Amino acid sequence: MIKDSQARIIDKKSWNNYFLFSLESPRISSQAHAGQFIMVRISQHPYPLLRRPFSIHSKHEKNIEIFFQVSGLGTDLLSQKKVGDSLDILGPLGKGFHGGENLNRKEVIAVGGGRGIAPLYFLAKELRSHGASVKIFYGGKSLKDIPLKEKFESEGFELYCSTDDGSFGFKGFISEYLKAELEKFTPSRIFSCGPEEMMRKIAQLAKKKKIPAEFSLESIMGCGFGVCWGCVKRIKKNGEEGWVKICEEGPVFSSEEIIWTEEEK
Amino acid sequence: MIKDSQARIIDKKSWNNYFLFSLESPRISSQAHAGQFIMVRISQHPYPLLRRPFSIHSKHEKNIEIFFQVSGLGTDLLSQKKVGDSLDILGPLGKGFHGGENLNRKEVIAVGGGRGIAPLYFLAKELRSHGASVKIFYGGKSLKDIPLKEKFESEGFELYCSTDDGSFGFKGFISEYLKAELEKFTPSRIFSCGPEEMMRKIAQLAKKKKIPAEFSLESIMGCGFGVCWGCVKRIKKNGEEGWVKICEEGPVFSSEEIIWTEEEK
Amino acid sequence: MTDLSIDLGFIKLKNPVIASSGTFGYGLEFDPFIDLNKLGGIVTKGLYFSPRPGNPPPRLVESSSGLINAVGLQGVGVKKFSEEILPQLRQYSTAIIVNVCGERDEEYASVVEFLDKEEGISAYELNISCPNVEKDGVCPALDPETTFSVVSLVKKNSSRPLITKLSPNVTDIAEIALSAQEAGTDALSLVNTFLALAVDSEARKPVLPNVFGGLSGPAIKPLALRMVYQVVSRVKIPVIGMGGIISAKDVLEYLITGARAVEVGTANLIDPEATVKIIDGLTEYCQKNGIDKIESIIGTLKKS
Amino acid sequence: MTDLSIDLGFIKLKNPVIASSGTFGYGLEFDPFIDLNKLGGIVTKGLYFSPRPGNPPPRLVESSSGLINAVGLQGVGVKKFSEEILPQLRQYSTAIIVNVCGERDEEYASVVEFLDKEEGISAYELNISCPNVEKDGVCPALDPETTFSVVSLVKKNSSRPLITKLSPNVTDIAEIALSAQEAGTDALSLVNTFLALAVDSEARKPVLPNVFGGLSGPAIKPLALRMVYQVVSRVKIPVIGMGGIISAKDVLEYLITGARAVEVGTANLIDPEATVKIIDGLTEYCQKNGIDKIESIIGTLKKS
Ligand SMILES: Cc1cc2nc3c(=O)[nH]c(=O)nc-3n(C[C@H](O)[C@H](O)[C@H](O)COP(=O)(O)OP(=O)(O)OC[C@H]3O[C@@H](n4cnc5c(N)ncnc54)[C@H](O)[C@@H]3O)c2cc1C
Ligand SMILES: Cc1cc2nc3c(=O)[nH]c(=O)nc-3n(C[C@H](O)[C@H](O)[C@H](O)COP(=O)(O)OP(=O)(O)OC[C@H]3O[C@@H](n4cnc5c(N)ncnc54)[C@H](O)[C@@H]3O)c2cc1C
Ligand SMILES: Cc1cc2nc3c(=O)[nH]c(=O)nc-3n(C[C@H](O)[C@H](O)[C@H](O)COP(=O)(O)O)c2cc1C
Ligand SMILES: Cc1cc2nc3c(=O)[nH]c(=O)nc-3n(C[C@H](O)[C@H](O)[C@H](O)COP(=O)(O)O)c2cc1C
Ligand code: FES
Ligand code: FES
Repeated sequence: MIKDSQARIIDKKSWNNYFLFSLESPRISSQAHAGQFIMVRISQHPYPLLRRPFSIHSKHEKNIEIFFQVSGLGTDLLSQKKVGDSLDILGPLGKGFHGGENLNRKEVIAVGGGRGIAPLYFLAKELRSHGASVKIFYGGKSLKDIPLKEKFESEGFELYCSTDDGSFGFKGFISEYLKAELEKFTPSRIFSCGPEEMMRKIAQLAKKKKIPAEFSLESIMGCGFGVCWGCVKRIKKNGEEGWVKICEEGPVFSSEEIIWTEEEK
Repeated sequence: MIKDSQARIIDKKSWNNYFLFSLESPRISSQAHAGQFIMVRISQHPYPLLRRPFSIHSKHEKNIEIFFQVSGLGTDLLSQKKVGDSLDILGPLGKGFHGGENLNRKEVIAVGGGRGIAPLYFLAKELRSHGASVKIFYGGKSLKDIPLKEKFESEGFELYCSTDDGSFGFKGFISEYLKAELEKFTPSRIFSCGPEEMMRKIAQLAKKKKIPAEFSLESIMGCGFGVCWGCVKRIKKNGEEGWVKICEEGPVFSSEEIIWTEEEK
Repeated sequence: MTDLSIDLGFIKLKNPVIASSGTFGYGLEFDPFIDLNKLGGIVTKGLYFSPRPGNPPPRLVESSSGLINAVGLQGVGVKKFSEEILPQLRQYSTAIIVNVCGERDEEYASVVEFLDKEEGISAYELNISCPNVEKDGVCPALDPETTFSVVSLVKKNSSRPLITKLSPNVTDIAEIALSAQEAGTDALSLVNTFLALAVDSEARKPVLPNVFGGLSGPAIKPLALRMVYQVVSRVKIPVIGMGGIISAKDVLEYLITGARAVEVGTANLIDPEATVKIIDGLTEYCQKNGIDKIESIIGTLKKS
Repeated sequence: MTDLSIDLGFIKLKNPVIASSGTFGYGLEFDPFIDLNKLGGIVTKGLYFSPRPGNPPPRLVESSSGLINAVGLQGVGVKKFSEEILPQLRQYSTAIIVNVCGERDEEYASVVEFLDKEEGISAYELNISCPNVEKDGVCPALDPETTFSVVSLVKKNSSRPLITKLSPNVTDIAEIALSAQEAGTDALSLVNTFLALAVDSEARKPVLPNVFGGLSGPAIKPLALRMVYQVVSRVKIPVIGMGGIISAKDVLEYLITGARAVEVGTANLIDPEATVKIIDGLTEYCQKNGIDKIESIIGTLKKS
């Protein structure tokens, strides 16, 4: 865990309300693993007050990338930062994805919904470096919500896209697409990040097919490094169920560990 | 009183921590008089919360200028705005300077200290257009605190500068310089804006010499348009003394109207 | 057509948005900026029987997302108000509510008695909760008994509906609310400002000569909203909520929590168009969400 | 050499900056970021006798310049604390203060009794003021009698100095302070969080399943500072001030007002280096202003 208060934005790309920032932060980059995240300070003033968490989208030597969607005030202000500005960030935080070893020749699947695609690029590259063959399932509401399509393709990942409105790829939820494809083959692992509802459905699928699966959870975070107890989710570990800090023990958990809550709305 | 939420910054100059913004605001410009001010919204978010008041430094057709010194958070944030950004402003506010008529061939003096020089450029031009001959007394701590020197000179105003440290012009307070010069001639009016301590001394001088004088006061302003009663100063009007809203009745008052408070520190 | 109107029982408002006392002058000052006829109501600046000088400056200091004021209820007194201000205000078609102050119970009563003879007032808002008049922030609304005493006296002397404005600086605001209800108030408004201190660390003295001031603005919204929640479940009379409202969304939060109307304060200083923008925002919200009558959302907060 | 040390009577601190309970974990989590030995003290997370599950999420919601939390004192209980955490904490040379919680007076007493056998604790901070444990925000510190009862019982069972942490959600905090003093507390710390409500206007429900939460952060500073002012003039024991501190300037305001030390809370979440930066800022301030001993500025607020 490092505090880098001078992580310079060295590149910025955007697609509608999705943004990709490349940050120069050699010390964080050198320690980062797929599934870990950083906490970004949005303002030097007490408004907005708290840092915001973002997955590490990729790393390249001295740099890390974050990929985010404008979802409220903090991300809106962040999106207005310019190349050359410096960000105050903490990272790498959390434990990240686990299943990255002994994957030689194995087929694995990474399923991302919306901004949840962010950590899966880093993961896919890490998995591949461990010998796995990675299929990416990438869903969004509409074509404009799957802006990283080309990025995955150009890296040679096998890509399965879906849009809710059918504007590109499979028409429907990505979980439905996955379900259909799972009739055809069985991966040795599934990794996923996205809306909770999507992940819950994927967890059900994985369970039925007895495929080990890992999920990257989201939560409102007060600190990101385990001191406020703000970010808990219901987790079962070593037979015991309780409120577990996802910033410290997660944000990635296996399907057996997560106690999915029922849709509330 | 107009609210212009789209006053575009069309030009920006700076000298150390002094800034000159030119704002496109045709409706405010067309109504503005010397000594009036505008209230500038610093942030669209509630931090900092209140607008900040700035004198109208000059007007040119569709534009008005403000000249300000970074003195705290609000002015700091304001100074970071760029050409092309829009400001949300209210104006023209207050009543401004009074003595602008029947000045043909008369000699008048405008005395500004530090950022207090701001309204005096507009005033000097207005006075000259009424036929007066205007001498500018301009004081600052050091040479770098009298950045508008050239601007006044290039407009052909007779300029008397002082610096506390003697780095330029008369060494000492501008009020002392004025005092010395008043031994040599007697203007028909004095106008002044600057630190309260400076203005109090000038008021004493003016009183002794029986020269009518006007002062532009500062105060913390909640609204700028007379509804919060936050900006009051002790004023005597029509024989009655009381707390008077300087945003509405001022910010300019004559020496007889102002009840100067004693230095508190 | 969306119906934004609100029935408070004793008075019907065009919409739930009222401009709050002390942040809206005598109302007329906003005429250059907005159409006052669009407002649900206007609460005029706090009015004592006699003119009041108010506190020495500085009277304001900004804090994080908040404003601390110690204006101290400077004002013109009932005579000048009735002669010079009320006649102008009467011309607008919006509810005119007069914020009534007093040093003792009797002064409150005499303000109301005096104004009762004047036309064009919809209701009185009894300001028993201003924290920056007495040096230590003491006011009747800190105690159920002093609240009962002044409310019942004023009610006796008034022919008009009475809204009692409560202080947030108490342990149990519902207790004070119940006391005001028992004393006969027709409605409650809450909250007035929070007792606050700002210190100038350079000069080592309080920033405000009055020492204490009242905190308002977005900083206090979560506290004020909590108090509205605590009061609405205990009283039978309508509650007008306020504290930190700057957007239509803020108003919705108050209405959903159970306030039947709201007052907008500090926001007026920052943006003289705030009230009208908020009203437009409410219309938009209702239209988007298929809500015909805004009254239908009042008190719809689900148990979590 | 500037002397930042503070004598609280029962304990001497390196400097007046203490990390506050619940925002500093068990302290150790900050080791990667700062040198814990630099701190005046550390207050550990609220500790009940038994492990506590805490409240369901979401537990946090941001407001304007503020944070509302309803963590609900999730924690490990005294046994695990003594066995696993305390031994590590002991290695640091800073005052370790344990924040003590209880559902009833007896639980507070048993926590203290248990910990009394352990070494390496400088004092207890009695948390009788957490607003998000009971659903309606009730806690002992809302009432002088319940305060007296728990403080005197704990004092009897403790061999260590006792700091009683007060709630801001009261009409007269000095009254509660006096009651705690009478019951034998060695010092007071104030304030805990302000009872707050956040409403989700889309879902029409409270954002926090616990309904209420506690507001902290810069938004509350003017209110907390006012309470410190009200308390210091009435009590004889030292007061530790807190609420919204994010800079050395904030600390100076508290010290000048009369607090003998301060606690830094929410700022730790935003910047894990906050405490150390503040301490450096204090040194710098003293050097610039020729202050040899920071104690000399305590309570130097001039009458305005
Ligand atoms: C471990 C982790 C990794 C994340 N990685 C990414 C990422 O790579 N890219 C990305 O676009 N987003 C990511 N998020 C979500 C991102 O943090 C939120 O979108 C962001 O904090 C919202 O801030 P805001 O100020 O824009 O929105 P706000 O105005 O604060 O809130 C807008 C909405 O976002 C929700 N929200 C606020 N904070 C969070 C939060 N911490 N987590 C989830 N929802 C939140 C609010 O409840 C609200 O519904 C991640 C979240 C976590 C916990
Ligand atoms: C009618 C009027 C016209 C003004 N014209 C100009 C101008 O043309 N150029 C210029 O540089 N400045 C001008 N000022 C002063 C300017 O408004 C303040 O410097 C500014 O508001 C400070 O804001 P801040 O956020 O930077 O400082 P803050 O952080 O708010 O405060 C910094 C310091 O400035 C003081 N201050 C804050 N607000 C005001 C205020 N409204 N008036 C005076 N002092 C204040 C504070 O007490 C503090 O000491 C004018 C003030 C008034 C009342
Ligand atoms: C400058 C100022 C003056 C005020 N004067 C009065 C007043 O005269 N009478 C009164 O009842 N409340 C007064 N208040 C309190 C407001 O009416 C309102 O209760 C409070 O500001 C909270 O609302 P807000 O957060 O929307 O401002 C005043 C508030 C401010 C900021
Ligand atoms: C997330 C969080 C958890 C807290 N937990 C505790 C606690 O366990 N015990 C306690 O006495 N106070 C607790 N508090 C209150 C703080 O110690 C402090 O009193 C309060 O936050 C005000 O200070 P601040 O504005 O600097 O945060 C907590 C505050 C926060 C924000
Ligand atoms: S975000 Fe603070 S403990 Fe996880
Ligand atoms: S600034 Fe509000 S009345 Fe003058």
